[in-house]
Amino acid sequence: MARDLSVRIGTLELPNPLISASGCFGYGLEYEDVTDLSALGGVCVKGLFLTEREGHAPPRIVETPAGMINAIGLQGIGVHRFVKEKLPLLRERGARVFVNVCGTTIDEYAEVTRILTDAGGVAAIELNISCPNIKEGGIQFGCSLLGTGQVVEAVRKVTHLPVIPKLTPNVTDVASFARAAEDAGADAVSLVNTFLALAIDVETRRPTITNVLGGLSGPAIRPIAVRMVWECAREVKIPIIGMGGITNARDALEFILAGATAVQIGTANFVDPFVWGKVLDGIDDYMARHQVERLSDLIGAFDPTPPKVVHR
Amino acid sequence: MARDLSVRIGTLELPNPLISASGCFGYGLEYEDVTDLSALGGVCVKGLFLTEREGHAPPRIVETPAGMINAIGLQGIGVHRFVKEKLPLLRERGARVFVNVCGTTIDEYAEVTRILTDAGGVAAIELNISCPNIKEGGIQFGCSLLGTGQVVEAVRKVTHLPVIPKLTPNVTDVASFARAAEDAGADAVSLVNTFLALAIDVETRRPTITNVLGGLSGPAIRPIAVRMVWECAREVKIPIIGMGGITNARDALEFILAGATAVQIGTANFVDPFVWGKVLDGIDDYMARHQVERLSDLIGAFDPTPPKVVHR
Amino acid sequence: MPPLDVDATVLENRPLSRDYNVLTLSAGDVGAHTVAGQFVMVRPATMTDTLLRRPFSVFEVLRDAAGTATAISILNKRAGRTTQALYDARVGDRVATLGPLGRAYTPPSTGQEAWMVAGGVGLAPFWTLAMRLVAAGIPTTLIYGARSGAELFYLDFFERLGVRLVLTTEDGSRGEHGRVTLPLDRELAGRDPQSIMVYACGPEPMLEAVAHVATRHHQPCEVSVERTMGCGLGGCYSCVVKVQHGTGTPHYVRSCISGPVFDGAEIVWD
Amino acid sequence: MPPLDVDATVLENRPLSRDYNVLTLSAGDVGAHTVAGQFVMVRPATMTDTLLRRPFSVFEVLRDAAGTATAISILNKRAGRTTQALYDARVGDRVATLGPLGRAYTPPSTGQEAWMVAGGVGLAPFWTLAMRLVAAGIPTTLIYGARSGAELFYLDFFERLGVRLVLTTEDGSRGEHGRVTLPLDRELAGRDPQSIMVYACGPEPMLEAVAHVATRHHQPCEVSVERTMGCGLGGCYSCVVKVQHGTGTPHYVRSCISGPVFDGAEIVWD
Ligand SMILES: Cc1cc2nc3c(=O)[nH]c(=O)nc-3n(C[C@H](O)[C@H](O)[C@H](O)COP(=O)(O)OP(=O)(O)OC[C@H]3O[C@@H](n4cnc5c(N)ncnc54)[C@H](O)[C@@H]3O)c2cc1C
Ligand SMILES: Cc1cc2nc3c(=O)[nH]c(=O)nc-3n(C[C@H](O)[C@H](O)[C@H](O)COP(=O)(O)OP(=O)(O)OC[C@H]3O[C@@H](n4cnc5c(N)ncnc54)[C@H](O)[C@@H]3O)c2cc1C
Ligand SMILES: Cc1cc2nc3c(=O)[nH]c(=O)nc-3n(C[C@H](O)[C@H](O)[C@H](O)COP(=O)(O)O)c2cc1C
Ligand SMILES: Cc1cc2nc3c(=O)[nH]c(=O)nc-3n(C[C@H](O)[C@H](O)[C@H](O)COP(=O)(O)O)c2cc1C
Ligand code: FES
Ligand code: FES
Repeated sequence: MARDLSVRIGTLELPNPLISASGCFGYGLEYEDVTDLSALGGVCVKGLFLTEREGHAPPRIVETPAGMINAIGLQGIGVHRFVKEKLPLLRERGARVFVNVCGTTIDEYAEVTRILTDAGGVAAIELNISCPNIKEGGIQFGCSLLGTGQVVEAVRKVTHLPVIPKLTPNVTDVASFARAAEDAGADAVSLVNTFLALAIDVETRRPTITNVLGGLSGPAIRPIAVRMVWECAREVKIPIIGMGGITNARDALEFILAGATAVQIGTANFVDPFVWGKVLDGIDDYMARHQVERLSDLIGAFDPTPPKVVHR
Repeated sequence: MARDLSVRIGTLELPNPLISASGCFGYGLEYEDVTDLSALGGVCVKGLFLTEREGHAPPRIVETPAGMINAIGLQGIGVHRFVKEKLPLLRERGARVFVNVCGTTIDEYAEVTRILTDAGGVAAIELNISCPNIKEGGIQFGCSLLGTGQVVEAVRKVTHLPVIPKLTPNVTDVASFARAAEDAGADAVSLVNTFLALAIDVETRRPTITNVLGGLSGPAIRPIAVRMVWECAREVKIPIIGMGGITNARDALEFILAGATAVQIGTANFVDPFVWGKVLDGIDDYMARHQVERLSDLIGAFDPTPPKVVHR
Repeated sequence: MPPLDVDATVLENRPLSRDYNVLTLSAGDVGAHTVAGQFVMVRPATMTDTLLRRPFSVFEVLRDAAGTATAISILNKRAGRTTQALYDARVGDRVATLGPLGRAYTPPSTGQEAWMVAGGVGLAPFWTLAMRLVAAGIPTTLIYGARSGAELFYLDFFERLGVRLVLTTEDGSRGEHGRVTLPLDRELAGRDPQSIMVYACGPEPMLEAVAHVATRHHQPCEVSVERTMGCGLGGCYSCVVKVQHGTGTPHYVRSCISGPVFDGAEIVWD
Repeated sequence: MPPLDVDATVLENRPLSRDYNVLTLSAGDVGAHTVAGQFVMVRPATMTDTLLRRPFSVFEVLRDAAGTATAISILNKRAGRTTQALYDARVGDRVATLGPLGRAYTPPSTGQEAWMVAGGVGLAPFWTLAMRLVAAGIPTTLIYGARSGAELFYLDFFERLGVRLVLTTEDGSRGEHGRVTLPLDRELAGRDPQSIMVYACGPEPMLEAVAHVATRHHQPCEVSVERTMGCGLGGCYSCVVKVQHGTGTPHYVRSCISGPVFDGAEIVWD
């Protein structure tokens, strides 16, 4: 590709804007058979606490129209095992590793971040303050402007790595959370995490998943997510990592035009693990057709004046 | 049908729980060729201000995965013409008429309600404090607990009809709005209105609809809407009218089990104007299979204990 | 006649070109009550990711020997997801077909000729209209433009029916080089006012131009607009077009029930 | 072998009963590398409202005269939307087919017999397993239960292969009346410990019962579990099953990569 697809998030340069969404790509290594991990802009791994977690009892997912609800409950190997077992392999594969950091307290966020920073080889810290599925999973911080600022500040103190709080869409005014994050020293924000949702099995009158509530992801939520990215882009100067229902190049470009510097792909990766190359090719093709040399010229290029419509 | 599908909303008794969603069924009369209006639980007509409104320039809708975004902009004939031209015909047809009342001020809500109350023949007042598409369309009240209470109180004073504020889902804690409405004297709440959303035409980098932002409806939002209805049902005692992406009996029952006394069908009516009979038959069939004599026994019958799963 | 919703079967899929095909649907009951200019809202059952139906003019009404309508066809042009699915449809596939819907073309007044002006897929309503006009003994002309000669379809049919053909193509590969408004404007010159009823269907810029030409020559003109439609029944207010009666205030009216056929002079073109 | 994603075409759809069919997919490359017990994740292209793929055991691997795999089939049972679409699929339809995935059955140790225990659609992995076992000269038994005799499929095939058949039906219409665990329990009695490798596939209550019976008779047992799978590749953690090694702490492991085949004694049944 002659065109320049690279983007910058703080001091971090990514060869392209495509990052795997946390919780949708395991620890990355699960996919090395089907994807060259170094070819992705970044690999964001499953949410990590200080210690191992078992997660919720199955069933953990249920499909809904153009989407799915999940309540995995952040099953994970904890930061120590991650640093020992996964990080060296990910580095070897040339992946730019984003770690989705979870915590039940502000101290835990800071401690997990410190361990990852000390370990070396991590590209960025994504702060999961928005997981809707577990009570002690950080959503208490993500739903409060004060809490959001406090987590970011605490983490900011212990790392030089880019700090990227991940915002929840389950709030009235997401842009104010982006602003709180920026004010507290975040290098970027990512959004959206999933929408709190419920699917009832009417035959049994019971929940479809054990945790009752879960998070809605997939194409269904894309129009809401794009709106939120646009709102945040108008509110803050720091880069935005956009996600929610991206399945192809068109969808990715929608987020980029709305103001996202990079995008994450989650659910679509389940449907098609080869989605990465297809989206990248599609973006390149779009740039060729529109004679865009640098992808960064497309960031925020959405023009909100009314469409010129030719009613056929 | 031997089974009893009737439900009560305040003093109002409906023969069945199916109501057309506002803005999705014109003034009802558009559908009299295909549906017996008196066979519906209720007909909720398009949002009405005191005066006529032209609405937004087209294009006004765009389809999205399992949903659609609309920004009609509340085009409507105003309450006076409605009372003169539509209401008598609706009464003649035996429809139980819900009027979706809009306002740019609290006084306008009260005045429109007063006119409708004086006219007679209206079954209930639904207060549209949640239209995301126009700045002066009431969303300023729907996004504030205080505003919600004030509109309900003002309208409560001028009518004996059931007052049903329609809540927006674009808030952090919808149940607190249900509580504010209940405290202010509402007879019921209805939810959800549409989710604020954006779809960009990446080829032109312009919005797909003239108003830029619009409201997302359809099956895509159902899992979020069901969650919100369940949250409200646990918070308030007044009846809840649930909606958001209902397309069949299963979907309607999901809302009812979550705690809705009645349900509205919007977008699905566009896809299939004969949906009403199908949903009604499906509910009746469900009741037969589950030996439920009275539909009201199903309201809130959701049991949130984990599912008993037989992994096949 | 209230519209019917028929779970129709694809009886035939006749490809006409890379973009066009004619799809025959077992919706005879819909066809039996269709008047030229009306449309159906369809939704193929075998589609991955669309929700709403899409509007299509009723193209042919197929009849058995006794004259009973047995099926309809639609002239389909690939433009997006539904039209792609309809292009790819196979015999036996199901297509939910709701109709007939909307306002039909008004017949010409006594003594008037009928001129049908079609741009591209805008040919669609003119099969049924031509049948009706010819049956009524009205002298009928079809002014029909397309990108190229290869996209001028059903010429034999109209010729056999005795319709006078005037063709244009954008690339000059057949008929006159250019747009339909060129021959329309030229041939209307010098005709008696009110002597020709002009019917137009095609892209809106063409409709606007045709309405303009017709008005300039003092001929009545009906155009069939194509707005994005959510429901086709007046329920959603998505399909509005701005209309002005005489010197009144312009208003948005729903093109699915007040149209799709409108008096060309009444439309306020954006 | 990394999994392949093949845009496969339906080559044949053989209905077996009101609920069962066998669908042949042009995914020979997937078949070429499939080991008995592995699965594919499929998604029919012509479906209205599902997003995620669904897991299916590879049933047959079809080969040409030279032995090259040309296609695979899946044994499909209607349970919901995807399986309904696969039941209704027509020749020429496309089905995205990702595989082979997951852990295969372990071959028996030297001197062991192989007993395959199938419940209903749990027959699916045993076509390929039987081929493999018979080719290796291992005495093989299929204990196969279904609701009724009409739902016992492919008996000829297994017979021709020289597999000993033990049949049960819930309604007693063929074979023994009752569940597969009845003959299994009876026939295992008195056999030397570790002399029979038991393979099971079917509903989880059956798997649990089979594992229990096998353990009681000191026979090794592998079961293939069927959890809801979002991805099939270890990405989503939806498909977990609780596993306990020896006396260690039970942990949730992903059945799509650590399974679907597990040592029956290690699963902690909920
Ligand atoms: C009364 C009437 C009669 C008609 N008769 C006919 C007929 O006889 N034959 C015929 O072929 N057509 C006819 N049409 C037009 C036909 O309805 C449209 O071509 C059809 O609705 C397109 O649907 P689709 O699913 O194929 O396209 P869609 O996938 O909906 O896309 C349509 C167009 O809009 C664009 N688009 C859609 N969504 C987006 C988005 N989110 N962002 C950017 N762009 C978007 C697409 O790129 C495409 O160009 C008629 C229309 C009307 C109103
Ligand atoms: C490794 C593995 C191998 C398999 N091999 C085979 C095989 O060879 N052959 C075979 O036929 N099957 C096999 N299965 C099972 C098969 O994957 C499932 O039957 C299939 O996924 C069902 O998909 P569906 O779209 O048809 O059903 P869905 O529509 O997803 O529904 C499945 C069931 O869940 C219920 N359900 C789904 N969503 C909801 C909801 N929101 N509320 C309430 N209930 C709901 C449905 O009612 C239905 O009973 C296998 C499974 C695994 C894990
Ligand atoms: C199965 C699953 C697990 C997820 N786990 C996490 C997680 O551990 N941490 C996190 O921040 N987000 C998690 N998410 C949210 C995704 O990262 C992403 O924000 C969301 O799914 C929206 O993107 P999508 O529509 O492309 O999937 C998870 C999503 C899914 C579907
Ligand atoms: C085209 C359209 C117009 C609408 N107009 C109104 C309206 O005038 N007043 C209102 O309260 N809600 C309006 N709504 C919202 C619906 O009444 C309903 O709350 C929402 O669409 C969710 O239900 P559904 O998914 O069944 O459509 C409109 C929705 C659509 C799609
Ligand atoms: S298409 Fe819905 S009102 Fe015209
Ligand atoms: S199915 Fe996704 S991890 Fe197993």
